[in-house]
Amino acid sequence: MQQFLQQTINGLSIGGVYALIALGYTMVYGIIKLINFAHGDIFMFGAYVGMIAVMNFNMPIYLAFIIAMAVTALFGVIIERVAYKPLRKSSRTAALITAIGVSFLIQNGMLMIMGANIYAFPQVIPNRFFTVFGLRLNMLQLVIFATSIALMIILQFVVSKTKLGRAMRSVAVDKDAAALMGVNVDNVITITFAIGSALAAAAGIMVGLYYIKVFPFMGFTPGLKAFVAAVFGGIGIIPGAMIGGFAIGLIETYVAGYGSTLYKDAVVFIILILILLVKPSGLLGKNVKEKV
Amino acid sequence: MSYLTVEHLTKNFGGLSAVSNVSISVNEGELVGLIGPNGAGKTTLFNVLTGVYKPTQGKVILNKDGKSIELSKLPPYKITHQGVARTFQNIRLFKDLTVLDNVKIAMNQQAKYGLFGALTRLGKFYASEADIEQRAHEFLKKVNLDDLAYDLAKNLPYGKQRQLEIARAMATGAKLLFLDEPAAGMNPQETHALTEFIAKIRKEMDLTIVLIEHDMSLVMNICERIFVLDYGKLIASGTADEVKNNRKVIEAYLGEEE
Amino acid sequence: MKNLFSKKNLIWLGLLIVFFFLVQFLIDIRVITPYYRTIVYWVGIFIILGVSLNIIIGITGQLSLGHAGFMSIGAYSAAIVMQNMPDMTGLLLGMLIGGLVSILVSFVVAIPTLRLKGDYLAIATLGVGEIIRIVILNLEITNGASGISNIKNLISWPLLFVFVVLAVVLSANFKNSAIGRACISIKEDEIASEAMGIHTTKYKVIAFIFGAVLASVAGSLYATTYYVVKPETFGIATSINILIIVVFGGMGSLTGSVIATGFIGIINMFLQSFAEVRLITYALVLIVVMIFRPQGLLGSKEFGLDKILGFKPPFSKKLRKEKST
Amino acid sequence: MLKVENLNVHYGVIHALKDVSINVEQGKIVSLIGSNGAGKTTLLRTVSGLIKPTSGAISYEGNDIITVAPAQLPMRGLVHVPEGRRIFSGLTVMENLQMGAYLRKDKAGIKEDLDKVFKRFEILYSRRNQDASTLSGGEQQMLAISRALMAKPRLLLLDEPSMGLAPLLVKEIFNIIREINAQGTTILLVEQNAMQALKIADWAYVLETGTIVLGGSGEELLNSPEIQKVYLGG
Amino acid sequence: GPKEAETIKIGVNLELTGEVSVYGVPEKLAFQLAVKEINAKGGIDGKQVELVMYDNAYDTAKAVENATKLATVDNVVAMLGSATSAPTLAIGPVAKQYEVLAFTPSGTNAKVTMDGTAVNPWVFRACFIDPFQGLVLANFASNTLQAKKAVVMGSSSSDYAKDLAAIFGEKFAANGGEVLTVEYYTDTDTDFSAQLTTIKGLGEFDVLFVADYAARAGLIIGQARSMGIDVAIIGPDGFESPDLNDLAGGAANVNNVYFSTHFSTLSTDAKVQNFIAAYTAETGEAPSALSALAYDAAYMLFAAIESAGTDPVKVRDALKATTNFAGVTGTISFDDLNNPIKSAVVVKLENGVQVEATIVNP
Ligand SMILES: Nc1ncnc2c1ncn2[C@@H]1O[C@H](COP(=O)(O)OP(=O)(O)OP(=O)(O)O)[C@@H](O)[C@H]1O
Ligand SMILES: Nc1ncnc2c1ncn2[C@@H]1O[C@H](COP(=O)(O)OP(=O)(O)OP(=O)(O)O)[C@@H](O)[C@H]1O
Ligand SMILES: [Mg+2]
Ligand SMILES: [Mg+2]
Repeated sequence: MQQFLQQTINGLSIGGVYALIALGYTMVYGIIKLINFAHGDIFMFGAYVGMIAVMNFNMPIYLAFIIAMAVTALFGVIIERVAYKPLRKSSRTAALITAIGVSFLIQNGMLMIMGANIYAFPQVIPNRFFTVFGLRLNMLQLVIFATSIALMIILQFVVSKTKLGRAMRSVAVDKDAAALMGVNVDNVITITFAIGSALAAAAGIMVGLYYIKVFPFMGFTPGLKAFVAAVFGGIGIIPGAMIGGFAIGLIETYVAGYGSTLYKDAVVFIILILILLVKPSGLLGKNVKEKV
Repeated sequence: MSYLTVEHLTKNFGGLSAVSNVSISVNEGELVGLIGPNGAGKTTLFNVLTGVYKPTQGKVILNKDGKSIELSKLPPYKITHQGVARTFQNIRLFKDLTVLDNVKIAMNQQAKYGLFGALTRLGKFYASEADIEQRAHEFLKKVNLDDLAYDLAKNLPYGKQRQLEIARAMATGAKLLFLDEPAAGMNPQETHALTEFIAKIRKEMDLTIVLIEHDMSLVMNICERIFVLDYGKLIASGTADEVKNNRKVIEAYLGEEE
Repeated sequence: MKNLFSKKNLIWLGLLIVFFFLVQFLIDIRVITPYYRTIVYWVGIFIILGVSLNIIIGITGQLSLGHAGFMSIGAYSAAIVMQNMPDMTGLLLGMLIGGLVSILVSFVVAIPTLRLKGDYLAIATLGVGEIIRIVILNLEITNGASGISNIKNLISWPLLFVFVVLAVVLSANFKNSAIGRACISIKEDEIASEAMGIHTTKYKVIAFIFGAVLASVAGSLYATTYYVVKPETFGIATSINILIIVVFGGMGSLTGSVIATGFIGIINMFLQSFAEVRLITYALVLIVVMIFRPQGLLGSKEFGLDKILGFKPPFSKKLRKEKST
Repeated sequence: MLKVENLNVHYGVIHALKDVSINVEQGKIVSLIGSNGAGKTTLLRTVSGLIKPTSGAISYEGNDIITVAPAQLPMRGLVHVPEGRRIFSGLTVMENLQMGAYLRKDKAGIKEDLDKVFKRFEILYSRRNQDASTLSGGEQQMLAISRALMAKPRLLLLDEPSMGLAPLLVKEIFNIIREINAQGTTILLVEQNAMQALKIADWAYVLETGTIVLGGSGEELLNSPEIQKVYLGG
Repeated sequence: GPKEAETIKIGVNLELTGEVSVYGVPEKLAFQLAVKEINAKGGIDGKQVELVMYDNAYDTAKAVENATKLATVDNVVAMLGSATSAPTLAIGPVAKQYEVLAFTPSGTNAKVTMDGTAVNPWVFRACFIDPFQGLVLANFASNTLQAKKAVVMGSSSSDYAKDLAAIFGEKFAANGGEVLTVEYYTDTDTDFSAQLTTIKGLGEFDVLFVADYAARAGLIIGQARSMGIDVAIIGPDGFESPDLNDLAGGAANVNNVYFSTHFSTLSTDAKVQNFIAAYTAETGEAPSALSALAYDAAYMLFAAIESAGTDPVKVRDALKATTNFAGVTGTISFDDLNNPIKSAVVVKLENGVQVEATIVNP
């Protein structure tokens, strides 16, 4: 039992990471229906910016967060303007391929600039532990967990309750009609990308702090898992991203802890497929049949 | 036994009863109108009849060649195989394909070869393809669309697209057609042409037609019987004159004549 | 029969024979050096992969991100059989077994997953590809992470040519038939397609299995070309590379996939000497092409198929005459 | 109020509008009729900036608006109800209406207009928290018009508002248009229902294959035999 | 015959992009350093050495293409690479077909130098093979650490880990020990808490063998220590990396850690110290085991060319005949299977610093 609880904590903390990345994924997807394949790499970019801020400029960590989020937001906006915007009216697969191209570009650009080596994120927050009922809790685990929930709530509020959120959702449905309501479509998309990228940067730094390892390809696997998480929960749905993230974190951990790690990822995908068969648009997705 | 029988049909969406306890029957060869205020459940009824939605309650029965077939148990494609086809309120042509291909796809049932024949082109492949091609052209001639055979469906003028959608539905070999607002967005002249088109194809091909329409000039002109839905319920049925003078229909739908 | 040996088909056959011997001659006189030959092999194998994925994505409209999984089935089947039978019989037997296993696996997978739409399907197929890879990674017979090495190299221009031509012709035949039309109508509008009496699930499954089998064949050729098969080769990255070919060439355009594969093969060849900037340039080319030609090189059109190759134009290209107003 | 001069619009090689000039005077209802594909929608979309013309001038309240972004126009009181409703699916009816008031800051005024809308279309009130995409065709049309009204338009461009509506509602819609106009909103109305459109129009134009072929008061056109034959089914 | 070349061309076929470039890039740097040094000394027989370098991105198809190009278009004297086993396995047959030797600094899979059941006469390596380290570490655990119970962790996506784990288990058992469990994870994992929690639940054990590279071993060390697992952690040459301490969350976590390797930075050998200094000066970072192996491979090849000239066949023969080559990773000769015969060093880390080096023979 003790061990099960400990595994649950482990699962929730890794799930928190997926959830954090998935939030940005889902947000961008929700607005422009683009599977931003480069999201994981934007996350990696954020981790590097944060690391450089701390390591080379000796910034305190909170400042590194702010700087990384700002720089990465800008980076995301530039990507959107240069690579995605020209493809707004094209097929979604074309946009997907562009996103894959952007992903390659960021990975290999970073590889060229920073080299292939693995950097260790400076451990500026002492990794403190405390034991509650015999369970070891890690300070950073808690921070990641809490941050992902807090961000989820804030985002959900913004998207569902504010004027900006309504504008975002309108743009998602029909850009021209939104423009006719006075919505500056480009700005809304820009803001969406900025928020999504800033979230990715936050996740990047947190992962850097917790898992230490920073390298040009660090975004790929978590990015993919986050994407799976977003789909799991119902892509485009903010609480779904979080639930998906935690679900995948837990499944992975339980399988690794009690079954065979060898089949860990396979089990995740099998459960994903099974869930999609019952709920074809994800856990929280609405099963609306297209009205004809 | 009538050709199509709808028995106590109900379709709920969550708490909303879009169609409730509707019973209708249509005789072979009839041209029937289905009218009612917006949101009355007309399209929903069509969707249930063609298998897009499963009914919450009730059933739909088609009597064909002495057999009765429970349509409400079949998936859409099998309903089409029973000789039932439809058009959509918002046109759903295969936009990026030619007029000819739209029709050929509807005729797909008639291909006389399987996967092996398709891949190897042995056996009946060439003969069957030539046959389909020829029949598609013949069919297009019959519906006066042959000169547009090689145009992409999306490039057709709106009125022609509506016609093509009807033609495509017929090309499946359907004997029973459901037309959802075929005249929407047309001006009186175009509507008039469409009315004639429907009358003509119906006669030439022995079709049974049920149509939804808000254009009363069309409905009152050609429909032999009219059903009126309101809030999902059948509130009236009868000939054009009967319906026109029905108080409930006037209140709910037609409004007072000026 | 008469139609099969129509003038157009014969011209086509003639052209293929001429092309075959031309290349063979160039290989013999070493204008096509052993190095260029490796490029030709890559292009040939990926043409099969691109065309087969195009059947699923471009023709039928079902976004699949797990194609490399089926490739791996063929690759491993061939590799395993050829460990004991390192000859042409072994290769063909392996290919056959791979094809059968692919049919089985793709059938089991297709029935449930193809009910999903769009991105949900994409992620499910991605999962399928990963599951196949992980299973291979952990099986005894596949030798786990190390994979199988020292596979007999039997690739040759004639062998490659036969399979590429077979794959492309079969795919073209598939597309240009009632089955192909059914598939295309599903891509265009699934609801309308179903209303036209098309059993959409059946055709989606057929297309998926067809694509999977061809991918498996390509996998077998891969195994006998590159000596080594290992699980990583058949991961998401490879599935994405195949997808790139399809989109690059134009969704639904088989000839587009053929041309795109050649194009990408050549780009890669030129970039070979520029290790660090290779992938950056590749990525940039990808982005730029997508921005300026989002529909891919050929869009959904075929490259002069009816003219040169003698296919009847099932999807006519007669352009609408500009109506003078 | 709105003046379009020698407007030309192309879609690739298709010349959709040819030297079109129209004039909409303040406070009037101007109807634009014409068959399918004549270019009516194109004209409205060009006026509201969704399409860039190849040549010509559009001035609104005396200012050239060709270079103004579409999103700026509602602020200036020019609001377009697009063809095909284009309501925001996934947003509730209420949220759709709020989108109409996107650029407005006067909370009280918005509230007041919302009440007005709900009074006019009670069905919308009863469906206010429903996903707008599940509304019936007619309900969606009501929503689309109401949404535009939430922007407090001075000039309202209406593209086939009666399309797909039940006869009772068609009458209702035309009454509403009159009412809106009476309250001071100028209206440019595109309609297939030529009879009604001409009846309520102060002035009307006939567009055929991209060219204005006729212009006159509503009554004049209503009585023109040519128009009667083609557009009024007479 | 072909015109006498101006320079001596050596082909390089490495993982320079993609995730596996962490292994390829240090070797590239070491090759470049070696070439720079030799050229500064006037080259080989008065001829400058030139590297023709292609990236295989850890893709076997690319590796084959590159090897074919190096052998037939660039006409190199010999080929260096690849850093990992899989591409090297694909390069082997090409090397054999075109008769140009392929020399991998670090491809540890036993099959790399094989052609089926026989040796592939055209493939050599500079590192020890997986079984060797497995034996060394098992002996070290039993004899030096006096361990009775061991737990093994390794990546399921690499044969390196699997082979090491298997051999270690066999030998450790033969020495009278018991392997409680073998926990696998995948290469892309960063969170090992699930496995470590399970391991912790197994009860007491004496040694944790992590059969992996520093990229993950570092994280495992850190996470294990933070979970209160403080037994000795041992590992293979993959541990050797300047990043190990950082990845472990700080040098303070790297206590009671041992790994087997080819050379120790503690070595007082001038050659080793010079290499460390030169490499650090050139690249700005400390050399890893991989760069040391690559450096040795390059110099062994130079020596072979120096004695045999530029005919690929003669170069191969000369390399094969290498005896007691004094490299930074030890004194090297080749056995029948073209594997180096050399001894291993087991290094002890305290607070992340090498404090002790023991030479161990299998
Ligand atoms: N998929 C659905 N989910 C929820 N409600 C639905 C759905 N489809 C239809 N409805 C509701 O059912 C009612 C009937 O809709 P339907 O489309 O059948 O009306 P209709 O009679 O065709 O109207 P119109 O003439 O305007 O097209 C409407 O109130 C609509 O909001
Ligand atoms: N996006 C587009 N691309 C190409 N051609 C277009 C496009 N939109 C409209 N057209 C063409 O421009 C012409 C005018 O179309 P428009 O939609 O303005 O007509 P309309 O008068 O509004 O017709 P309707 O009564 O059917 O709404 C038509 O020939 C149409 O096919
Ligand atoms: Mg309807
Ligand atoms: Mg229009």
